[in-house]
This record gives sequence, structure tokens and C-alpha cells, in this order.
Amino acid sequence: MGALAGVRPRAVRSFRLDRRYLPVLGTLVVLVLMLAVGGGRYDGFVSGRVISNLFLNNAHLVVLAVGMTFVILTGGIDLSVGAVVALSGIVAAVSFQAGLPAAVVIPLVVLVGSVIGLLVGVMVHVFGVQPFVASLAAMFLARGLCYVLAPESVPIRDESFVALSSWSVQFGDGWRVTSAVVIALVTLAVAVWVLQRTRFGRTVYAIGGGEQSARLMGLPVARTTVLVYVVSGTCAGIGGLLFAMYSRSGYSLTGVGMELDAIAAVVIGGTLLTGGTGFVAGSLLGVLVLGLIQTIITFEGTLSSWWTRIVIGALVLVFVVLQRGLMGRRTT
Amino acid sequence: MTRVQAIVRHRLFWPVVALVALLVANTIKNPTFVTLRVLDGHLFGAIINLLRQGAPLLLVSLGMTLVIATRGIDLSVGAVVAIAGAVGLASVAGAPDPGSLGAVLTAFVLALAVCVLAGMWNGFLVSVLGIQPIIATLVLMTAGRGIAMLITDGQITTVTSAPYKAIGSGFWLGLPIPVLLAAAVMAAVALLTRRTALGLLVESVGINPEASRIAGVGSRAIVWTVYVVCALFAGLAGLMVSADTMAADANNAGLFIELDAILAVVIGGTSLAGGKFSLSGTLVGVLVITTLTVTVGMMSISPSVTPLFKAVVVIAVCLAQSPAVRERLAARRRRAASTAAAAAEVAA
Amino acid sequence: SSGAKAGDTGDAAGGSDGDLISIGFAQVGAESGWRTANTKSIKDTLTKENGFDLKFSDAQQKQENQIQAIRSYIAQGVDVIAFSPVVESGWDAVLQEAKAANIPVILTDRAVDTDDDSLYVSFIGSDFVEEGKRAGEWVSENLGTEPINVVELQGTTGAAPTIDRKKGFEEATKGNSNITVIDSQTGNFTRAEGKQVMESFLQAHDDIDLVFAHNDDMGLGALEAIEAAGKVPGKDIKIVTIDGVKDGMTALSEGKFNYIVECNPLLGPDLADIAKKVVAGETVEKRIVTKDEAFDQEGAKAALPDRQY
Amino acid sequence: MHDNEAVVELRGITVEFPGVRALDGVDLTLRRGEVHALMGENGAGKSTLIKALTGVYTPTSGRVVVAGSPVAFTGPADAQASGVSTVYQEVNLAPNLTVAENIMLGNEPRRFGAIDVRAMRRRAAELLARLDVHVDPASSLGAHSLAVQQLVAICRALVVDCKVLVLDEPTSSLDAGEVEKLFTVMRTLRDDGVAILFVSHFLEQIYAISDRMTILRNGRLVGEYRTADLPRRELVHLMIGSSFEDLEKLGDAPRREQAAADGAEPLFQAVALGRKGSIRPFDLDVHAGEVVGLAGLLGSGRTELSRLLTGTDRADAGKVLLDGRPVRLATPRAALRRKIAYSSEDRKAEGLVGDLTVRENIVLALQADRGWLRRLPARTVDEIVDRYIAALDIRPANPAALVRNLSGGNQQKVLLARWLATAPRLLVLDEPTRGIDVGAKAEIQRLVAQLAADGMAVVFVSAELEEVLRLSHRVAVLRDRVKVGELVNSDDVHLGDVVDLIASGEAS
Ligand SMILES: Nc1ncnc2c1ncn2[C@@H]1O[C@H](COP(=O)(O)OP(=O)(O)OP(=O)(O)O)[C@@H](O)[C@H]1O
Ligand SMILES: Nc1ncnc2c1ncn2[C@@H]1O[C@H](COP(=O)(O)OP(=O)(O)OP(=O)(O)O)[C@@H](O)[C@H]1O
Ligand SMILES: [Mg+2]
Ligand SMILES: [Mg+2]
Repeated sequence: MGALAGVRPRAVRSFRLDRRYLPVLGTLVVLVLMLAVGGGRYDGFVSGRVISNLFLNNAHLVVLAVGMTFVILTGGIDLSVGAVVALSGIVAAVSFQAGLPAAVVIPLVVLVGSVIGLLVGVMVHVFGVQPFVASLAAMFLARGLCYVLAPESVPIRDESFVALSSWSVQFGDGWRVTSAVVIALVTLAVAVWVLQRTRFGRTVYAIGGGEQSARLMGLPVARTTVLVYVVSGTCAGIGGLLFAMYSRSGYSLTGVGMELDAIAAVVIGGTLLTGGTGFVAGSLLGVLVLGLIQTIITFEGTLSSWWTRIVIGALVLVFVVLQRGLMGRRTT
Repeated sequence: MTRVQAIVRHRLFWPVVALVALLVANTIKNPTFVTLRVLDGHLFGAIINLLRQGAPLLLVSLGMTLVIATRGIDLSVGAVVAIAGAVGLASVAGAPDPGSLGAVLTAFVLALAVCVLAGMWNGFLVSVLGIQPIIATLVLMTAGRGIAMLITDGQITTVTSAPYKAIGSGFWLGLPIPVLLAAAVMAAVALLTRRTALGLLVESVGINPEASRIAGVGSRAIVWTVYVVCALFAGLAGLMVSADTMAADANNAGLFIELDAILAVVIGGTSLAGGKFSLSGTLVGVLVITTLTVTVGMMSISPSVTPLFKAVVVIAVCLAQSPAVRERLAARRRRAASTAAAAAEVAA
Repeated sequence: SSGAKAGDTGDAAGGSDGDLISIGFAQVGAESGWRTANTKSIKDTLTKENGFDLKFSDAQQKQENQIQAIRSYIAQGVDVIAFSPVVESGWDAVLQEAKAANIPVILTDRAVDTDDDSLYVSFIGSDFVEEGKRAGEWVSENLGTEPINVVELQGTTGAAPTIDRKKGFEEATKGNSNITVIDSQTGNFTRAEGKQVMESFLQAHDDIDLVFAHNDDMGLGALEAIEAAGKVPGKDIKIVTIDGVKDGMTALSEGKFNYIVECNPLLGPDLADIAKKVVAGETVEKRIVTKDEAFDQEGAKAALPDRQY
Repeated sequence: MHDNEAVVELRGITVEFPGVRALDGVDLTLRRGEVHALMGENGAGKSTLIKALTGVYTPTSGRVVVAGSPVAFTGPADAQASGVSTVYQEVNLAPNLTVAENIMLGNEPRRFGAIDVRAMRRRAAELLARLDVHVDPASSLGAHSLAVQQLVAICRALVVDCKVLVLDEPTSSLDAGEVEKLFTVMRTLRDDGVAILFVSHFLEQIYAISDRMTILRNGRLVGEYRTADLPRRELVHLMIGSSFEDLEKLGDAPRREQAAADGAEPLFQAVALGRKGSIRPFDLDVHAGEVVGLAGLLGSGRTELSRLLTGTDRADAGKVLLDGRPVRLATPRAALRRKIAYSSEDRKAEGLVGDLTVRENIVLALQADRGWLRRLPARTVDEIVDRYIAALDIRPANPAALVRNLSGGNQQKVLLARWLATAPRLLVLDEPTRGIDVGAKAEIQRLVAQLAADGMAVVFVSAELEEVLRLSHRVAVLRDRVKVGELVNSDDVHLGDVVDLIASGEAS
């Protein structure tokens, strides 16, 4: 039997490994392509100011997409984030109105998100409710609470909060970084680290690869599943804070449909909704793509309401089709 | 297991309980809720109203059930509802005689044809290009309302046309036409999926696409068909919605109907992970959601609390329905029994 | 402002247009017929022939999109920025950026809630409280002679027109003890929801005399519901609304509505006027209230033939 | 042979599923430093017993004692923490992660709270080397064949120092070389005092490695025996309840002499068929009534070749002739329409539709071929399903049972039934006997021989060379994804000849 010994090493393996990064690379390539086309078409499109604005305007969405990536990697989905953004914004505005100091309000606002996330996580894991429904219920809950707290938009005039939100560093020609952008990028960095370098992060991927298998592998599936929603909720809380900083107000109708933007960003960034594959960095690129589409629309400057929608739809389409083309056909 | 236990364990037990509870609450609040009266040979009453309001949602949910069974999702149904209304009313408005049956039938056929196109488009993106359903249909969800507005030129198109209006608020044999239509479609779908092999193949594709492919199932054709069917039903719903107020409101027609439809499907026990689907479950889900909406109005509950109310009902139904809860309870009982036995053994 | 660099984007037809006033307009969306008419008026007025280079964007009812658009206009260095704010508050930051870039801002249709009114030069639009008040006064004077039950179809919860119209109506009717508002719910400014809410009103109360709807669309939905319930709109149950779009006026002239307070969407000419003055450095009025009329059934018949929207 | 103290004691374990009592008062004692075989037919309850031990299932009654104290594990993680490592039947790993991660997940070396990727890969490589598996620890698991995945799963169980190692059919997709290596590792562990519970349907393996065995039949305990004291025929008798002679008659399936005359036209011809990155172009003829076996090491490309024959993967070179006429097999559907069927080796991912019933799984391919409009009449379906449940002895014989809930071996039978129901002209069987008990295996072998005798062309892939040799008229040999030769089988071709061919690449 000696002659039969040995599993032969397989050929061309390193190539396969790269494939995991292909979707993200695809997104990056198409993003650059769009920037180039935009730059050729509009004056001042590729400028420090416009690119800074891209980050400025979408800081909250970056954070949401980061949280959403965790959830989607486990094969779940979180529809509550848009409503949580509204809720935490309102909580911020109302508590400032009540005279609470920023040092109390800011943690409180983030905590609101975590608690709702925990609620979703418990429903999903302990009670086996489907993530879509559990988070939809949380969305209704958060929206309902919004109206209860304040149906009208409430301005935030707290001085330290205003100071925090208007802090920014200018450099070069129009380049600008605000506190919101810093917070978003720090969140992103932490998320990358957690997903790639901690047991929790790798367990998230393993659950996405197959929950039953993960359980039989002896991984803490229960804790991880609940935590993932807490992460997403917390990110939504932070997102709400950033949005409150962005608009300096809280309003119950904020963020309607924002969850779809976040999901779209994650998916455009190359993460599969079935779970298990994807990267946070991809989600950042996804957000930038959506922001860029919006920027192109405003630069175009002549579109009527309906053409705006059609063009957004078309651009998203062009984007995913190009990305798909770059990735090549996968045999499913 | 006793008969009662069997009933309690049924998948649809808790949704039905919720439905009955809502109906009872309404009746207590306003006893006329359950009364039916006949006016000009037509049945009137709150229940009839409820069914009529639920008809478009049922149509959309039926299509959605099939899409979800293949592991997909269709976010564009709301936009398709708007497109159908826009095409239908614009076509009737453009006809020389909007009141003629011919003009209306042409409009219906035209509108449904456009919706079939929309469905083919979704199906193409999903089954041929292999784009994830949520994103593939997001494209039409965004662009679709734009297209509808393009058709109506951003206005709310209004027409008077009795035959058109009938599909939304007409009566036949004393019953509202939308209800009859939705029932007919439901019966057709049930026949088509359970009397042909379509149901089996759809489920098989939804549970394990690769195994189905190797078993020779034409997954691509099936997935494609399902999106077309879903859009077609959404189109029919769109005609009803537009006929209801005889206005094509590109912005608001069918707004968020996709969420309600998905919710209905899931309450009905079909898993979003694809596979086994239940049409009767979807029907119950639709009734629960519609009754919920009606109840909020009936109770004169402040609009502020509406979503909260919805959340509570959804959570309650889902938790009660949750197999995990029951299993846990059963396991606890078992474990208690076995430790007791063990203890007895040790003692002996 | 520095007119020289005024955003000649790649698509700007015909060479140098340095003498055109470049104006960025950030619209709320296209959520209603009223809004479409408003957009059309602006687009038809701010044309090249009239000396404008208009950049238009549609925020699809999202504040973040609107802020993005305004930021983008600042980046493009337009001469004037105009917008209808989606929400009242939350504009300080971006308006400060505009101020820092020396770009004057004109508000249309809806106001912003800010302590610092140097952030915008002028606000053109209707007075929503006044609209509600006029509706209330008409009801009080013409119908409030005997006890009547009123149901109210509110606009979108928390929106300025909703709050103000409700407030105005309450103010005008509170003195009249004959008028009782027995129910009030949101119909979200849409026909379908107006119809649905009205259906549940009809189910819950059998003694409704009058519907006050915050806009025509909801009123038209209520009309359908009333007809479907076998009652005669305008007679059995009277309908008073605000807006005055064509469909509403038609219903009024047919006797199915009873009274409409106009809310004029044709803000284009006023906006053009103010923008020109601002660029020329003239001082302008901080608040410009558009002239709104009100119509009863006779008035509608007379006005209908030359309604543009 | 030492009668050491018991590490694991299972007493009176009963496990019930809705409508099925899978285990009924089963006892098992696992001692320090022994390899204990758990024996039984497909569906006897072996996997269930293992899952009851590790807390995947909660027993309805009975108790579990580990190291002297009663326990009720809440799940595999809990069991592992108490020193019970398990490799479950069917590979249960995360295909989307790397090999190294799959081995180390949950036990990664960490520095400052962060996973030390380099150390992790190093440690994984060491474990892989122990089993002599040469794959890149950084490659993604899903890219590897089932066999490699199985070996990775075993590595995973070896990561922690365990007192008890449970292996549920770890060898079903391994070839002899791998098995030998696994046994070496198992012996080392045993000598270190680890108690090993081992499940396999290969009797030779049981006799080679186990010290003691527990036999189950239909969810009940038959008894515990020392392996040395129990002759094979006695074992089989205890497992199945029928005599070994009956079985031997089955096992000695008639091997026909060369079926197709040399001049006859082959039913199926692959001409220079190939696919880049998968398998180099090859020629292969299959005649009606002929069984062609594929032999080769793990990863030699048997599966790849089978997939190309059946349109499961699209070939990018060469052509296929059916009855001498060129045909295009772009999809499995196209192949099925021409009555070419492929039974995949990975029944969980590519074979069965887990949430459908046995009945639906059996008729799936037949129905798909007819099209959705022409539903098979219920009576026909019942007939077909009953026929195959009886013919293949699928247990439980309940057509309405979910396939997911069947034991591994019975799942395989359902899959086989599906393809047989389509009455194919060419049937490609990739590892059809994996995880099948002795009785059923003999049954399937007999069936294959019978089908060929009735005129079906069969391509037969198995990790067991003996089986391939016993059944096939011709054997095609593969190495490193190249077809290196072909042997015409006859009574004087021996195992050694095939092994030589695999090793040297020259036809004898
Ligand atoms: N989750 C479940 N639900 C219902 N029945 C089940 C479930 N799991 C196992 N069974 C049934 O329990 C019995 C024992 O199955 P088990 O998997 O333990 O067999 P096994 O001895 O491991 O067989 P094999 O050798 O084929 O792997 C079978 O009849 C099977 O159908
Ligand atoms: N480089 C690769 N690219 C794509 N798939 C691969 C690759 N290597 C292996 N596979 C997958 O691994 C599976 C097994 O292929 P393998 O070469 O091991 O065939 P085999 O000779 O039949 O070996 P085994 O006995 O393990 O089945 C195939 O189904 C194939 O999809
Ligand atoms: Mg087993
Ligand atoms: Mg193989």
C-alpha cells in the first residue's frame, strides 16, 4: 500500500485565494473608473473638496455599513438601522433639550442602539425569529418611539456638541476632515481588526459558512449571533450620533430607507447576502460608490425628479454588472 | 398528542389567534364591525372593506411567496405597482373614449405587459447575470418609480372611466371585484404549484440550487419565471390600487408594500432562506397585516403609536410561533424528568 | 460673489455664460402634484433666456441628500443657492458653510428653524398657519351656525404644513362651540391613505358632517371613500381642503368639495426676482408671503379654465 | 489489552424524534487507552448516540457519565471543554475559511488579544503534516476535495489535548494510504491514554484498529464484545441479523467477461475532453452493458472527469459522442435529457435536497426531466418510490420523512434511487458506496452489476480499489489530473497491477 501514500499537493491554489478579494477589487476598479469619467465630464469633480464631501456626507452611512457587514456575514440582515438612526438622533436632541451634558448624552445615544440591537439578537437567536422579521419589528418599534418622543424635528443647540460636530481640519486645496469622518474611520479600523484578528470575528465568518457546522465545530454560535446584532445596533447608534452631528437636530422621519442604502453598500462592496464572504473595506467602497452616484447626479444639475431616480437605478446597475464582469462568472 | 395539542402546534395557530384577537377587539370597539348589509345587491361592511383593502397585498404577497421560495426577494414590487397604475391610467386617459370597455381592456393588457417586462428584467439580472436578488431588484425599486413618474409626467393622472374603476371598487355577484380577482389568482397559483410539479421544483431550487441543477432542474427558467409571475401579480395589484382612487400616484402607490408583503409571507411560515412555502400561510399573514392596519384606524389610535402597535403584534406572533420556544419548553420538561429519574436511581 | 468661475459645467451649452446668474436649487422631491407644479414653475422661470444658469437637484425627501446637494453647489461655486427644506431644523452647519463661501441662500416654500437669521437672505412662501385659519374661518362662518362634527385628515406627521395648518384651523374654530373635531389622523398627504383613513372614520363614526383635509389629495381620497359608503360628498359630508391643484378645483366646481384655500406653488417668478436683486447687491425683504386665494364652488367654476396646474 | 477505567459511560440512552425512536436504552462504556468501534447498519443509531453524548441532542432518558461524574453537555463546545473531541459524520466545517482557520478556530494562538496568524498557520501545518496532508494552510477549505476536508476535520479534533476522541465515519472518503496514516495517529493517541470511539463500515479497518466494539441494531444495544473474540461472520450476523453466507452470496456479484465485443460501437465516447485547471484532455469509451472503473489517488481528478462526462462542469476542449453522434452536454439538464446521470460524491451539498421528503428527492430528477407541466401522477410516484425503498432497503421506509433526517447511508441510497428512477443509459457513480454498511454495499454492488447486465453503461468511482476491480470490466487510471492509462480487467489482473499503474503511469 506504500505506493498509495500521500495526498498530492494541489496545483494553482494561490490563485484561488485571491478570488476572495476579487469583488472588492472589482468595486475599487469601477469606483476609480467612475471618478475618472466624472472628472472628464465635470469641472472640479475630482477635487479635494468633492472627495472630502464624499466622506463628510456619508460618514454615518459608513458606520451603518460597517455594522451591517457583521450581520450580513453571519447570513442575517438588520432592517432596523435606519429607524435606530432616527431614534438615537431624537434621544440626543431631546436629552440636550432637557439640559443633559454631552458627556452623558453621547454614550446614552450609542447605548440606545446597542439595546435595540440586543433585542433583535435575542429575538433572532433565542426565539428563532427570522432576522428579517425581528429587525423589521425593531424598526417599527424604534419609529414608534421616535414619534412618541418628538413628532417634530428638534434642533440641537448644546455648545459642546456643536463644537464637537463643527471641529474640522483643513489642509491643501479644499481637503477637509471633520470629527464625524474621524469617528467613522476609527470605527471602520476597529471593525477590520475585530473581524480579521479576533476569535469573535472569525466565528462570524464561520457562522456565515454554515451555522449548523459552526455549532458542531464547538464555536459559540449563540453568543456570537446575539453579539453581531448588538454590534450592528451599536453602529446604528453611532451612526445616529453622526447624523445628529451632521444635521444638528433629531427628526422622527430621518433615515427612512437608510437601511437599504447600508445593505446596498455592503452588497456592492462584495459581501454575499448568504453570509460567509466579504470584507468591511468593501463596504466602505460600497458607501463611496453610492455617494459618488449622488454626487454625479448633483453635478449633472439638470435632471428632473424622475430622471434622478432612473439614473441612480441605472448607475447602480452599471456598477454591479461591471463588477460582476470583472469577477468573472462563478459556477454556483 | 391530543387533538388540542395538535391544533396548538400548528404552524398557523398563533397568526390565526392574532387575527381573531384583532377582529374581536374591533367588534368590541364597534359592534357594527361584523355586520354586513346589502345595498343595491352589493355586500357592504367593515369585513368586506377589509378584504377589499387586503386584495392588492394578497396579490403581491403571492408573487413574493414564490420568489422567496427560490431563495430570492423582490424589492421592486412597490415600484411595479406604481408603473402598472401609471401605464394603465395614462393609456385610458389617452384613449378617445376612456369609458369604453375596449379602451380599458387595452390599458390593462398594456399595463400588465409592461409589468411582465419588468419581471423579465428582474429575472434576467438574477438568473442569468447572477446578481444577488436584493440588489438586482433594488435597481428597479429605485428606477421604477422614476419610470412611473416619467409616464405620468410627474403629475397624478386622473381619469373617469367606469369599467376601469370596477377593478378597484366594482362588484360582481354582490362581492367586490378585487376580492374575487385575488381569490381567483390565489386559487390559480395553488393549482399551478400543487397540481403541477412547479411547487416541487421551486422548492428544490430554493433549498439546494446546486443539487437541483445536477438533478436536471431548469433552475434558471424557474427563477426567471417566478420573477415574471411576481411582477405580473404586482401589476394586477397596481391596477387595483390605481382604480381604487382612479389616480396614478407614481410616488405613493404601493409605497412600502414590499415590506408588508415580505412580512405577510414570513408570518405565514415561509422561510426567507427559501424552500418550503405555504400559500395559505401567506393568506393568513396578509389578513393579519391588513386587519392590523384597519384596527389602528378603527381604534382612533394616535398615528404616533401606529408603528409601536405593529411592532408589538409582530413580535407577539413571532415569539408565540417560534419553534425554539416550544422546543425549549419541551426540553426543559424532558431534562427535569431525566434528572428526576437519575436522582431516583442514585437514591435506590 | 465671484461670477467669473460660476460653474460652467461641461454640459453648459454655448461658450461663455459669465453674465448668467448660476443658481443651485435643491428641491424636496416630487412627492405630490403641488411639488411638481412648484418644480415646473422654477424650471420654467430660471432659464438661460431669463439670465439664469439653473442647477437643479431632487433630494427624494431626504435631508441628507439635500445637504449633500447644497455642499456640492458650494463646491461648484454657484452665485445663489435656493432650497425648500425637507425638515425645519438641522441646517445651521451647512448654511454656515455657504455663508463662509459668501453664497447667499434663499428659502422657498418652507422655513428653517435657526437662531441666526443671517444664514439666509430671504424666505418666499405661503403662510401655512394663515391657510389653516382661513379654512377654519370659512367653516365657522358658513357652517358653524349649527352643531357640526369635523374629522381632520392631517398631513405627514411632524411636517411644518401639518403642524401649522392644524394650528391655524384650531385657532379659527376654537371660539365656535358648535364645531367639534371628533377625530384627527394622518393621511400622509396622499390620496390612497386619505381614502383609507376616511373609510375607518366612516366606520367608527356615523355622524360626520365635515372633512378638513390638509391637502387636496387627501380630500380627493376622502371623497372616494364617502361615495363608496353611499353618501354624497359636498352635501351629506362637506369637504374643505388646502392647495387648489387642478383635480381639487374640478371637484370643487362639481360641487363635491365645498371650499379650498389655495397654496400657490408658482414660486419661480418671485425667486427669480429676489435672486437677481441679491446678486446685484440690493437688500431684499426677509419674508415674502405669496399671494394665496381661496375659492368656494362658484369661484372655482370661474377660475378653473385658466388654472395652469 | 488493558481493562482500564471507564472514561465515558452511557447508560440507558433513549433518543426520540417526532415519530421515530432512534435509540432505545443503549449502554456504552468507553475506556482509557482503547479504540472502541461502534457498529451497526445504516440507521442503527450510531451518529445519534454520538450526538447524544456530545450534547447535540438531548436524550429523552438515560444518563451520560464522563470521568466519573454525570454530565449533560449543552453542545459540542461544552463537550470539547470537558475533553471530548468529535469529528461528526459528513464534513462539518466552514468552507469559506482557510484550512488553517478551520483547524484552529476556537483555539487560535493569540497575541495581545489578536489572533497570531503566522503561529496559527504554523501549528495547522504541523497537524496536517502529522497526517501527511500537503495542502497550503492558507488556501480556502472549499477548494479542496471531500477527502482533504475530512482530513482537516480530523486535524481539528487533534488540536486540543482530548481525553476522548470520537470519529464518526472518518474513513469513508479516504483511500488506503490515508487510512493507514490516520490509524498510526490513532494508535499513538491510544497509547497516550486517549479513549477513541470509532465508526466505520469497513470491517477490515475495524479489525485492524479496534480493541472492543459495541453493536447496535435498530436503535437497540446488541452487546459489547472484544474484537479479538468476535469472528467477522459473527459480527455481521449480530449487526444485520441475517447470516454471513447470504451476504457472501450477494458480495460475490457476477463479474462478467468483457461485455462489449471489440468491434461494437461504444455508447459514449469522450474525445480529447478537458477543462483548464481541472483535468487534461482525455479519451474515454464506455459501451452499453459495461462498467468502467476510475482509479487514482485522492485528488487525481476522478471527480473532475466524472463531472465533465455529465455536463456538470462545462468542458472547454474536446467533444462527446453518443451513439457515435456528437452531442453537446452544456448542463446536467442536457445530459439527463440524453439519459446520462451523475451521482455526486458530495451528497450533502450537491446531491440531496435536505428539506424535501424522501419521496420528493427520489422523483426529483425524473420530474425535472418531464418538465413542470407534466406532473408525475401520484400513483406512479408511489409505485416508483415504494419500489426503490424496498429494492434499496431505505430505512425508515417512510416516503414522507425529510431526507435531512435520514442516516448518512440511507441518504446515499435515496440519491441512488433518484438516478435509477430516471432509467439512465449512462450512469456515472462518484463514490456511491461511501458511508454504506456492508449489507447495503454488497446490495449496491450487485445492483450495479445487474444494471450493467441489463445493458446500462456505468462509470464507477470509488476510493476502494478492491471494489473498483471487482465490478469493472475496464479500469481507467488517473494521476495528477491526467488520465494515464487503461486496464482491461480480467481474473488475473490484481490490485498490485493497478497500484503499479498509478505509481508508474505506464500501462501494464
Ligand atoms: N433529526 C432527526 N429527526 C428525525 N429522525 C432522525 C433525526 N436524526 C436521525 N434520525 C433517525 O434516527 C435513526 C438513526 O440515525 P443515525 O444517523 O444515528 O444512524 P447511523 O447509525 O449513524 O447510520 P449511518 O451508518 O447511515 O450513518 C435513523 O432512522 C434516522 O432516520
Ligand atoms: N483546483 C480546483 N478547482 C476547482 N475545484 C476543485 C479544485 N480542486 C479540487 N476541486 C474540487 O474537489 C473535488 C474533488 O476533486 P478531486 O480532484 O479530489 O477528485 P477525485 O480524484 O475524485 O478525488 P476524491 O477521491 O477526493 O473525490 C471536485 O469536486 C472539485 O470540484
Ligand atoms: Mg451515521
Ligand atoms: Mg471524487
